[in-house]
Amino acid sequence: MLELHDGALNVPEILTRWYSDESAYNYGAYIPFVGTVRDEDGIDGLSFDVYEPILLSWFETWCLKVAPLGAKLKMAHSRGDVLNHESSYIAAVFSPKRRVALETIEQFVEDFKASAPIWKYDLKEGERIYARERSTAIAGAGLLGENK
Amino acid sequence: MLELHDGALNVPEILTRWYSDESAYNYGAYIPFVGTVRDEDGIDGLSFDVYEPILLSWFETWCLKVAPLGAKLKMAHSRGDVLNHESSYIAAVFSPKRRVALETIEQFVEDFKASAPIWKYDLKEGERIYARERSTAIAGAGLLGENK
Amino acid sequence: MITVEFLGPIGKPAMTMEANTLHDVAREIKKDPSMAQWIDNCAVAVNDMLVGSLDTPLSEGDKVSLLPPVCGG
Amino acid sequence: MITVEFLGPIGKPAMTMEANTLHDVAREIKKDPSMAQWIDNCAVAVNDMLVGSLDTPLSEGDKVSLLPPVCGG
Repeated sequence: MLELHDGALNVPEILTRWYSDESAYNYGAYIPFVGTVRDEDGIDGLSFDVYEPILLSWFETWCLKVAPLGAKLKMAHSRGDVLNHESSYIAAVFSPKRRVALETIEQFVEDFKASAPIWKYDLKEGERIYARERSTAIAGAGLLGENK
Repeated sequence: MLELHDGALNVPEILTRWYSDESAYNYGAYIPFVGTVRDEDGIDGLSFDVYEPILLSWFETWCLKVAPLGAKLKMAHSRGDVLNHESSYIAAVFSPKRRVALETIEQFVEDFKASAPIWKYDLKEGERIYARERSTAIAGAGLLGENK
Repeated sequence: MITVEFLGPIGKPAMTMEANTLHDVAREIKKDPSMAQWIDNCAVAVNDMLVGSLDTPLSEGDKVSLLPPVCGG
Repeated sequence: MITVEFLGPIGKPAMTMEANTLHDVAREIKKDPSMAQWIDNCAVAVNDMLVGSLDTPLSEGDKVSLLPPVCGG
């Protein structure tokens, strides 16, 4: 399940709801990863653009990839502004076994950072500034420049 | 912080309290690992013995190990009986950065399984049976047999 | 006619054009000097599927999306 | 006199004995046939610190703990 929220995530509500929703399915391990906006470089917060169609297909590909391991993924992300010390991202894995859960959460979060079609902006002195130097080109990018 | 609870853990309460307690400390990543009792092999649940003095010193050693990385650890574990689909274990890491958090939670949970002085019993047909074949000898064990 | 949309921070309004392959799209986009900073780092999707070749054929009504470098989380 | 305690599933009551090192403890414990299954897989702590050698000296009032194979979580 993938959910997008306007503004900051309600972390207790989401962690509790996911735990409760899966409580009858005999998973032995539940690992949520919660990402929170850090107060650094003088920002007031972050802001996010999300391109939902490709995010959804990326997420569904991941769900299919881990299903044979018996694992299930969930993800929540913010759209728009999220202030310092608020949370913008939760990814979670449920799995029968601990090793699968630990390996899956790591790989999923890393691929999320490299591939998910989400753009981050610093909120600073009333401006919304693209976090260009912290961003990663998606694998295969640069296509349009190939036939220079 | 290490907390021991009699019986099953109240997962929503613990996850929410820890998140809230650390919300002002500018951590960017929070990863709890939640362990839940699986209904398998005909058990009704699990039961745990905990030897607190050595568990505490093991935990404090870990806290000192990750402090230079800016990371903080928390752990909760059950004593006594925990029924199927209830949770007996939560470990969590807070860290400024995602890589440290992902690596720390994996290493901490694996060392916990190998080293923490906790003994597990299956609850089955009214009996409490030591889970011998799933248990791991602590590193350095066997000392007493050396001078046969 | 196909539509080209520019996602996230590119901040350029969608445009329509005639194009048989992504070669035609690349040629057209390079006419805009403000796009120079994005040409070499954008991924490209056709109808919301990422593609890997400029030879990708396009049909009437297709949607081409340019995805600049990402940073979720 | 020192005290030896048997943790978790060993299920043997604590005992007291005279001992100058863990060699003495090992010798004493091996007299109990029910301990045979634990001798080779138990870790040993003195005053709640895990130790690595039977030469570890013991003093009056020390507590020796035997820790059988663990399985938390």
